[in-house]
Amino acid sequence: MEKLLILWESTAIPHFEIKQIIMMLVGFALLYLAIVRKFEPLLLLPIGFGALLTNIPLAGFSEAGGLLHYIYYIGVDTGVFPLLIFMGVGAMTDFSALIANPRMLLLGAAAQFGIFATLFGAILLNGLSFFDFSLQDASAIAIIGGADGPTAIFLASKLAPELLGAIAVAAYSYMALVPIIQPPIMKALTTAEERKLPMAQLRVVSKKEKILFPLAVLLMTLIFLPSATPLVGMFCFGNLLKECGVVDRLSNTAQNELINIVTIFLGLAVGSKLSADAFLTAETLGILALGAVAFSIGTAAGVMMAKLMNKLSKDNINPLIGAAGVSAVPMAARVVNKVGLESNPHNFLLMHAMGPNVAGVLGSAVAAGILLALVGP
Amino acid sequence: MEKLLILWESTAIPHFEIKQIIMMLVGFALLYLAIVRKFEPLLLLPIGFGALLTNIPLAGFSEAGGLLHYIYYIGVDTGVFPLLIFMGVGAMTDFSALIANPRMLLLGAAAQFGIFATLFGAILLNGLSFFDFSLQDASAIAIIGGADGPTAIFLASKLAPELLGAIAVAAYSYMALVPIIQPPIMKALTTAEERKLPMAQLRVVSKKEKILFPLAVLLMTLIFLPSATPLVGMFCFGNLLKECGVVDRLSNTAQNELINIVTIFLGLAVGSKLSADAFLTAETLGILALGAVAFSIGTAAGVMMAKLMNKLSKDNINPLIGAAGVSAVPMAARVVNKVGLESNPHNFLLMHAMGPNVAGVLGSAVAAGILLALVGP
Amino acid sequence: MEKLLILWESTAIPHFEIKQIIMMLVGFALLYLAIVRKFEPLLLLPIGFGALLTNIPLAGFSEAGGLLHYIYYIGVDTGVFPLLIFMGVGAMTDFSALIANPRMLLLGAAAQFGIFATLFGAILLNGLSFFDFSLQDASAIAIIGGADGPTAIFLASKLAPELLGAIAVAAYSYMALVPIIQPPIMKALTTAEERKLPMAQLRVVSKKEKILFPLAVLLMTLIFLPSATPLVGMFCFGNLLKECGVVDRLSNTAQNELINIVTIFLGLAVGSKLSADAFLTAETLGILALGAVAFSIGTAAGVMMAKLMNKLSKDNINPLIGAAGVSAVPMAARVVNKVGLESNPHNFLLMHAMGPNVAGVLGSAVAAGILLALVGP
Amino acid sequence: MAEQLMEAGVLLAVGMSVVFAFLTLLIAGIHLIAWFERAFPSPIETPSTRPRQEPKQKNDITEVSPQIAAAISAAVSTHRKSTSK
Amino acid sequence: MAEQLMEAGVLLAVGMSVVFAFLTLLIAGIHLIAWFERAFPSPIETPSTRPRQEPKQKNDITEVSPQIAAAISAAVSTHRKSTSK
Amino acid sequence: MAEQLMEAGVLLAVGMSVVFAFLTLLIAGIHLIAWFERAFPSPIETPSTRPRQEPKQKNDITEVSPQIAAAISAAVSTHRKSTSK
Ligand code: NA
Ligand code: NA
Ligand code: NA
Repeated sequence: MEKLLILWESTAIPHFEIKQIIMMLVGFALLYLAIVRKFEPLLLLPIGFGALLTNIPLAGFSEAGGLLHYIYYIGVDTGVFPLLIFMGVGAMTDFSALIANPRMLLLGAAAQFGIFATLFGAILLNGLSFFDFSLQDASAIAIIGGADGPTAIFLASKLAPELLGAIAVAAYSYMALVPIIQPPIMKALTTAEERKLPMAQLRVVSKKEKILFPLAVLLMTLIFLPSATPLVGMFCFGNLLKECGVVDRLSNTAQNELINIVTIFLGLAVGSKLSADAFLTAETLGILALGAVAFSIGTAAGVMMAKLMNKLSKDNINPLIGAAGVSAVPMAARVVNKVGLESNPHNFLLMHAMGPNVAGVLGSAVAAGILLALVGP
Repeated sequence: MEKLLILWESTAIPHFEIKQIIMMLVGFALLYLAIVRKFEPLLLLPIGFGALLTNIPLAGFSEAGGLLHYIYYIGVDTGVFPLLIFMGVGAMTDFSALIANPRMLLLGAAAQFGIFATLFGAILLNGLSFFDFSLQDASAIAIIGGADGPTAIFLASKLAPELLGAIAVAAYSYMALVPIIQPPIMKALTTAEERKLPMAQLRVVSKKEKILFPLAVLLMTLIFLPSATPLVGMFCFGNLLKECGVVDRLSNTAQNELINIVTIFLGLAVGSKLSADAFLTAETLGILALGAVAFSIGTAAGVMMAKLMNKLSKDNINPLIGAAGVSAVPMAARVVNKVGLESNPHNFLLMHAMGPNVAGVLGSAVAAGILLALVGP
Repeated sequence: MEKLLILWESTAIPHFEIKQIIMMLVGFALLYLAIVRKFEPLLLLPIGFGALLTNIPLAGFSEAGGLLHYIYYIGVDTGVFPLLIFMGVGAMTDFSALIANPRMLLLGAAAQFGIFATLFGAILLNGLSFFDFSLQDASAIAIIGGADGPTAIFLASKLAPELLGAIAVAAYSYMALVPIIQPPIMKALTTAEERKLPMAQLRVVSKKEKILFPLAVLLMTLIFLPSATPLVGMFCFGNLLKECGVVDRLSNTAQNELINIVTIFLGLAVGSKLSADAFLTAETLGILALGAVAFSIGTAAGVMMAKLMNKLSKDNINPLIGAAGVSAVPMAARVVNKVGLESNPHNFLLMHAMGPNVAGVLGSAVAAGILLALVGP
Repeated sequence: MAEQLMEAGVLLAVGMSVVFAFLTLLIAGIHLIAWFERAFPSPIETPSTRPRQEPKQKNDITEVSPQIAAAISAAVSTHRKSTSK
Repeated sequence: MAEQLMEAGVLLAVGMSVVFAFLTLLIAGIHLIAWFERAFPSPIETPSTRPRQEPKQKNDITEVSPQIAAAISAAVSTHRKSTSK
Repeated sequence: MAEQLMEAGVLLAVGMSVVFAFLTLLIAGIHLIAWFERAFPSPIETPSTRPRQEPKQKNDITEVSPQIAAAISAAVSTHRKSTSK
């Protein structure tokens, strides 16, 4: 009998609290979004599963000695996993469209307005009595507007580790929601005429230019913004592996097995941060709200910048492509293409939108570097 | 001359002890079994090689600063490697046969009798003066009856790390010996008529059921047996990666590169535990004997349970498939098929035996969880 | 304004020193060699990139908490990465040519003369006032003559970690320069007649011999030279994975994904040791000079040994194949083939040169073991 | 030892009970899933209708690799020559 | 809070300025690269001329895998039989 | 320095002796293996008789991937049409 009692005591049942049941529902909701709705499944599925594992009394998955504890401690706390993901993403990214039309970098810059504007929003929320975001918290939240998962996780792990789970979930969820969030904003800010604008075909980019590009980006980052070097450096390293043409076996591994292994672990580790105590707070609601704001402002800023550039430039620039400046590669570029085709069925904007799209990745890594330098520890 | 003396002193020759020579023979024997006899080569080859490396005076492979020391400390002591193997095995496992015929779980349950009955045996052996197994030792040994390598290594690393090497070697050896150990027991407990029984074809299982299954198993484990969550949770995670259909690149990595890398390291690390002091003891003989007993009892219990179910059920249940309940996937199921074909050349039992076979994996993970909860640290 | 000042202070510009600019040029030079000249790009590209990352003020890549610091600490300081590379190289190496003609081992032995002779050179350099190599430093430098990257990195990490960066760069650079360094030496030491000598066709080697070979090498190393076991052991383990034929999935992973992942990390970590303070010293010039000497002496010793063997043997032995004894697999063997074809367009020496070539790998691992035993910590 | 035997006996009883209870509950769970499936059916999918997942995820999508396409066109053109005679 | 708002405003101004400055500088950098490319041209390489890199590096090089070759020869020989009737 | 040079000389002598001794012993080892092979011969296996190991272990075994099969059947059917005219 005593043994049965020990066993009963060791089941989760007598230890359950309502908060943990809610968190399990959150975990199942993330799995639903990942599997059925196909929302960024590569990350949200492991995150959701990690959330299930971590919220059970006594399982001890995230306590000292538990698997997720080790993984978090080794890979996320150190920043290693997001950097390796960034390396792999770099090895998958083709900068041709940006090199052919470098002005697109301005769109990637403008879209970061969503990040910095959201800092305001976070501070304003502090006016409500149940919020108390520090400037570090606000910065980690605002980076959601960068629409870049690894950048958000990296910055949050440095500035606000206790908010990491909610920030990562918000970032990936909004990236998945790009096809829903962006089109209304894009249409509200552009005329039907503007959306029909065709753009000049892009020139062919030589292999040498593609090799020199990541080196130029690295060099500038090293000199002008060293605090952005971890992110930008690993991204450029991955891209150089891809473009140099002499280390294909390393490039293939970086963009396949290595990124897959790290993705599995990163997702589980982030999920392990979705504990009831950390997630079921007013802060999480604030993070979700601010993330949506950051995304929308970023989209709007990108479109407005593109409109301005269209005015000032002799070449046509379809303002829709400004929306791709938030990054969320390649989803945002596809959305631009789709909205463009609705206005002009012969106007394929996909390649033109890839320029601002990859510029947005650089832009938000740069923004993260600035925030690290100015409010970092 | 002095240098030559240093060098001579630094050869293994003046330091050899007879025990270490015996252990090297053990290492070569494991390599022989793996390469020539093809006994579970994926594990036994690295284990045998690790045994060779670890038993040499002065090489220091398993001492602080040596490669195998690091690997053991990082991957086995923490339980990380067996859990990652379990994730990969989950991503390779197809539960269709079990979902189509869920009663097969009872066979997977019955076969765990081998585990718990062996606890008795280990305590009885203590009657002999040269054995002194604690209840924790006994539990770690008994899990050999679960016929599941990662489960045995995981439990042994928690309950009896000093017996880990012998337990792992015994577990994998007996799993390889399934085609020799099981058939006599199966034939002794069944009539020729019973062995000829055909079984009804299995229904088709939908994708949705296959996705919901690992989630249901996880949920039940979380609620009722949290101590089994590490094993069952990672297994279900791997299976969900496979079945959900939206993260194929993660699933492929889990069941290929990741499990291969971990297998290499796990094997070497386990082999490094085969040091003369730990292996050349009466305990090892006891472990080998108890392992064989556990295996045989498990097989018998599975067959008897299947006979009982055949009596009580209106559908035919060929008692042979009960033997597959010990797990040892997919070897045990193949043995069932082979023994079945000997009695009835038109009776293919393979798919029917896969149900109890995968049920046995769950069953022994559950048994490991119970042992962890009741006698764990 | 204050924020702008912080940001200006956080750029690299006010912190740059001339030494760091030189080191960045060194980094770019390594990238140039890797990408444009295709000098051992798999290692020199990551090393060059690591050198760029590590030499920037404030980026902190190689300081405590930085990515490269972690990687170095985990993988190089422990010796794990070079050993895993060696395992992968073992899994890619075919010893058939050596097993068919075992006398080739003498060429692999002779070429190690370059290593031990260079010890003298390093000590002699101490006569110049700005050098002060300890015997440990000298040994770590001399191993460059072994023409084997992982061996050089492993030994340097044990004997002279502060010289690791320069030693690794020198080793890989000279391996890439084999087609330039070796031919003049080979031609100077041989007559045109000798270079035309055809060699008897190699016998077919059975699978059993190929399996027993790594085991024999391991056994001898364990008994006679335990200090060489880490290197030789992992090499033989990889080779056994390949040849045994029962664990192809492990062998494939060892020679593909695992070695690729480790190569990326090892290169970056080695590059992180190319800091200005460690690299811009007279020692580096000494290392480069001694490395070239070691290489040349090794080549010459191999050729002279082959000439001697040709004299003493009843079979023809083309002295050119002695040059392949330095290792640098498979480049050195290809150079032998090319130089041979110049003298006799019908004389394909490639397979014959593979014997001394793989013998050279064993030879330098053995030499590293001897140095570890005699001057090691 | 008697005490340890006693304890082993209790472990045997409790352990087997819990294993059976747990897996029996799981049987109920599977039946529940099957019921759910019948109540809200999804299109039946047999292994053969679902395309085999490629072991290697390609990051650049090409339906058939150029290597294979080249091999096929070479084979077919060789064949064409041999049949056109 | 006013102080924090002030600080957020400064961050907004400084951050956007630096982002724009940095990326504008990068535009210049790309133009420099393009100028360099025009000054020292390399042969233009379109995606189609560069052979697709294989997702898997093979350590033993075989042009077409034996499996594929076998499949093709089988297919063609089947076809040959069917057309030769 | 003289002392260090002395030591280097000893290292040279000892090192080269041991390298030669070790590798000479290994020559004997290989001859022993070859003798063992001749005494207990195994069927000779040339590289061409042993099927090339696939670079990627497939967990579900299919002889020819559906993609390739589809490509081939498409190619052959196209060809059939073109030759049947
Ligand atoms: Na962005
Ligand atoms: Na089992
Ligand atoms: Na060598």
